[in-house]
Amino acid sequence: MSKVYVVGVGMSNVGRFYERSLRDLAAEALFKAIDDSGNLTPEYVVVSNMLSSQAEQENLASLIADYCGLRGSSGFKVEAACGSGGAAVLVGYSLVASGLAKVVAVVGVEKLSERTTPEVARGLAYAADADFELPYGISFSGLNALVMRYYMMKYNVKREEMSAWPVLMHENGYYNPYAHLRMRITVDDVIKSPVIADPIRLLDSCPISDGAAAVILTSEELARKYNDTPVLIAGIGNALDSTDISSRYELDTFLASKLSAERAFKLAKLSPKDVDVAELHDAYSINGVVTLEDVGFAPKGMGAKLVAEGRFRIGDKPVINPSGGLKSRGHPVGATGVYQVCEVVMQLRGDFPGVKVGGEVGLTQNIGGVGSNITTIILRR
Amino acid sequence: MSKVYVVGVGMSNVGRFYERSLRDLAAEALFKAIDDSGNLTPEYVVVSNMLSSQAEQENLASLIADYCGLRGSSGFKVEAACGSGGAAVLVGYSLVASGLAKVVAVVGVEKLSERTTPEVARGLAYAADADFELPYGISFSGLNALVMRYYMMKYNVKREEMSAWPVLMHENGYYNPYAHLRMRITVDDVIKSPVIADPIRLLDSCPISDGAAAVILTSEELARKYNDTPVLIAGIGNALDSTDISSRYELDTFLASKLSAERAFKLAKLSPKDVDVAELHDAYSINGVVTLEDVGFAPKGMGAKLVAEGRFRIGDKPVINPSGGLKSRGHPVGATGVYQVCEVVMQLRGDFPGVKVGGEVGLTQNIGGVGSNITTIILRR
Amino acid sequence: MWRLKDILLNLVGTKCLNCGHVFYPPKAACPKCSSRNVKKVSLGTSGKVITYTVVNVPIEGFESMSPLIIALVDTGGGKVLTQLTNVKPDEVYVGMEVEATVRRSATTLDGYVPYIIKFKPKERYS
Amino acid sequence: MWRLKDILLNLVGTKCLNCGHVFYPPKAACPKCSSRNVKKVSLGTSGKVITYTVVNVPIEGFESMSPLIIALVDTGGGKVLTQLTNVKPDEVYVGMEVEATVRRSATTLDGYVPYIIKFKPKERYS
Ligand SMILES: [Zn+2]
Ligand SMILES: [Zn+2]
Repeated sequence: MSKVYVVGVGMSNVGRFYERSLRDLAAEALFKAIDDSGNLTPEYVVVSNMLSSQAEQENLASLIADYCGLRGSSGFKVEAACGSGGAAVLVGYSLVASGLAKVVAVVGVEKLSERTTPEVARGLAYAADADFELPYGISFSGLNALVMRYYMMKYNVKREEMSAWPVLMHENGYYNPYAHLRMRITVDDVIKSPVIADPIRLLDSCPISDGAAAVILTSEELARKYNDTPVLIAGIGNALDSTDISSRYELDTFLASKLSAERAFKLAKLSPKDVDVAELHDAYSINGVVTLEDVGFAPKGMGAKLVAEGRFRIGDKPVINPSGGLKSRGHPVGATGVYQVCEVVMQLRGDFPGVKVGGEVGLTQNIGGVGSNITTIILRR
Repeated sequence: MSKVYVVGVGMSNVGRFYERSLRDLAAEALFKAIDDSGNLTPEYVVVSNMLSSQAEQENLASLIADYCGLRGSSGFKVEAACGSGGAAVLVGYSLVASGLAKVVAVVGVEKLSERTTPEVARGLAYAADADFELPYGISFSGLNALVMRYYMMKYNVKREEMSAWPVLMHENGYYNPYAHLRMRITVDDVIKSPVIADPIRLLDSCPISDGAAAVILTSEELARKYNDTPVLIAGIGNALDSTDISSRYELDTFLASKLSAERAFKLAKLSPKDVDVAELHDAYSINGVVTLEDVGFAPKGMGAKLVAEGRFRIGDKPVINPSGGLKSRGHPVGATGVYQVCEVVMQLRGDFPGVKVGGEVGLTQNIGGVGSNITTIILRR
Repeated sequence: MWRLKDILLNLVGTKCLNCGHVFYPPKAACPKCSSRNVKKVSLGTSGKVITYTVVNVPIEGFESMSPLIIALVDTGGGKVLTQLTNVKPDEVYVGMEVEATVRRSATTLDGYVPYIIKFKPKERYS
Repeated sequence: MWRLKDILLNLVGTKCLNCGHVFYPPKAACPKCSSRNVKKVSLGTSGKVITYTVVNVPIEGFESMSPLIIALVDTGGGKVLTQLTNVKPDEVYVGMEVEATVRRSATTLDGYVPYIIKFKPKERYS
């Protein structure tokens, strides 16, 4: 298979930007990524987004490409709920690896701040089963809460241990200038924060954010020619599980996390112990903990306990979520997977402007639904 | 570039199926395609759809794959408004050509019959510019009507000449057992039908339909092994134009139709004169006529006149829309581009159950928006 | 929604005739063995709570029903995502025995009021 | 929608400072030459109808304003998709001179009433 490199990254700040439009955020990220690549011109613009339908806008590839002076290029949107960004990078990878394109831009963007919280909560539930789950009024937080209670009971994990995750995230995100929530918190803050969907508390939950991120992907030939710091996509894999939670085999593990990671590691000829830095998808503390185990960084049932014991912070291998993760960097839904790739690429290049890890091998994992669509990407300097 | 073959096709009937669900229609098409392929198991399920958000369902790849017994496979949704199907086939092509997958299913599906006509009309307008066009209340018919009036004035095309398109479509679709509207019509019927958006009349317009279609794509090695009648994807190309109509350079031509066709022909090392059969995207008579010209089957301004003179029907080269096109087969929005590929593959194999063309080379063109996202595919026996 | 009435009101799942696996919601093929040789089966009307949550921050349309108690109930036949009713949030526990009852859901965004199966605590002496 | 108020009410387009091309709606780079060296420009307040339609089948939310007359107007500066007002459907023609006026649009699905520029026939003697 032809090699594919990331040669440009660009991000907008993550936050709530009432005065900015979706196309405006996308342009900021795309222009930064093009500039970072040494001014390569994308032949394809692959857009990832989940909920622009709430603003009555589809057809985003055309909208964004033309807004950015790329009329006549090719493109389309890729959607996999909150996992849209990772899936779009996989599509970009395949466009370059197949030879269909030499230069591909993947642009993740989400803009929800014009909608109310119940509207956005209902929109996020479109990742669940509209026929068999939505009629029960279950929110996305609620679905993850079912997993969290089950996991904590099965492995006898204490509330204090679960709380170590968000504390570490905010410690990291405090130094990330792009992050949505830049403040330090304590275990006590987490335990005393309001209950959203028992046992999930406010400080177990990521904020829903606006934001855009973009990467420029290219072939080996152009990567070497135009760029001093190309980062190889060494492995990539995606896996699906049921949309509904009722028919899952296990509640304390994400089958799609395991399968997508195995596929990515196999392609990269690497294993979890080779990873120096990873960005995992912690929409809720429980997602971070479960996927830490499913990717292979912690034994089953030990994820939260190991974080509480001080593992996975700067100096350890791997370092998890030096960006602050979804919890602190924020969760611009359809853009999150692209943010993760930008962040890990910058870590491997050494120019991430927050907590710096360095290293040779990085990993990102982006989740759609309650583990129903997951993409894992392995990056190598 | 590795060769990619279509080795299985499957379609549901096109129509309004109040009693059937999106997943049910998708399963019918996917199972038929898998059976037709000689029972290959898809590693990827790429879904194309535009408006499932109106039924509050996203994350369709997970939903459909798991409903069809493919838990643990990979996938995501591809969206390019009404051009989603063609774009999804392009993505499926790149997954196989890159070596990421050996067997890919592309499943197009749309289910809108539970929504009212104004709701669906508003949804279709999400393909236009939500900030600068939607506030004016322009419908998708209205946008195409602006093009139709401009074209007819510029090239002095008579209402009678424009009406030859839908008459031919219904003549062809009458024999297509999958078609939504199976009745013959006359030029007089068209001219006397109600005005939807002047000058577009009811019988210039396609019906909005429910339906699902699927194709199985695979590599050369597997295609030869499992299938007696593989059809090669000889060329494929996509192009974007502005989402808005205001900033277009020309109103009487679709830049993206031209560019995507040029890209597909270049890859296939073929030209328009080589094409035996084509399925074009006639959401309105004017789209059929304009793209007939832009693809290279008719000189500019002559499309409608040539149809009125009797060109492009059975016996001619190329034959256009033996399925009946969007006008008669129907327009299951996000599935339409996949239907076109199924139909042309069956024409080249000789087993299409309606008007039979035969021949060596076929073409499909699928349009999103008012020519803002277009995919052209060239198929070869 | 009316399309789903029978399925939602009778708790119909699917049984794989190839490997015997039973699952809900119903699917056209078995997730375990991919067989299309499946049939609809009734999941039964009582079961035990496997896990649950109390949703304090409702999604659009469910504001007036908040807080919602949502549980995953194992009916023996299969697991079902459902709402619990006739019970207070702090009375629910994992392992609680519950039985099915028909209740109305929130009005859908297009104005339809679906009736669905919820579960209530099992009445032991009645 | 309020975010767009100034742009919609002042008919602001973009001019490319590299190649001179003017276009509407505004974009961050030039469609012709891809230059990001662009600036906002006012498109002017009068123009001519290039093409038009009368929409009899309205989209959701515009039922009460139906039939709508939609036109593409060339202001000299750029082309603008707009509604025509103060005119009957059968009085409109290609080449008609029109001028800008502020009117309300239909209530958006979230209850906001945007004011937008529409065009009316140019008054010659006033
Ligand atoms: Zn089975
Ligand atoms: Zn320019």
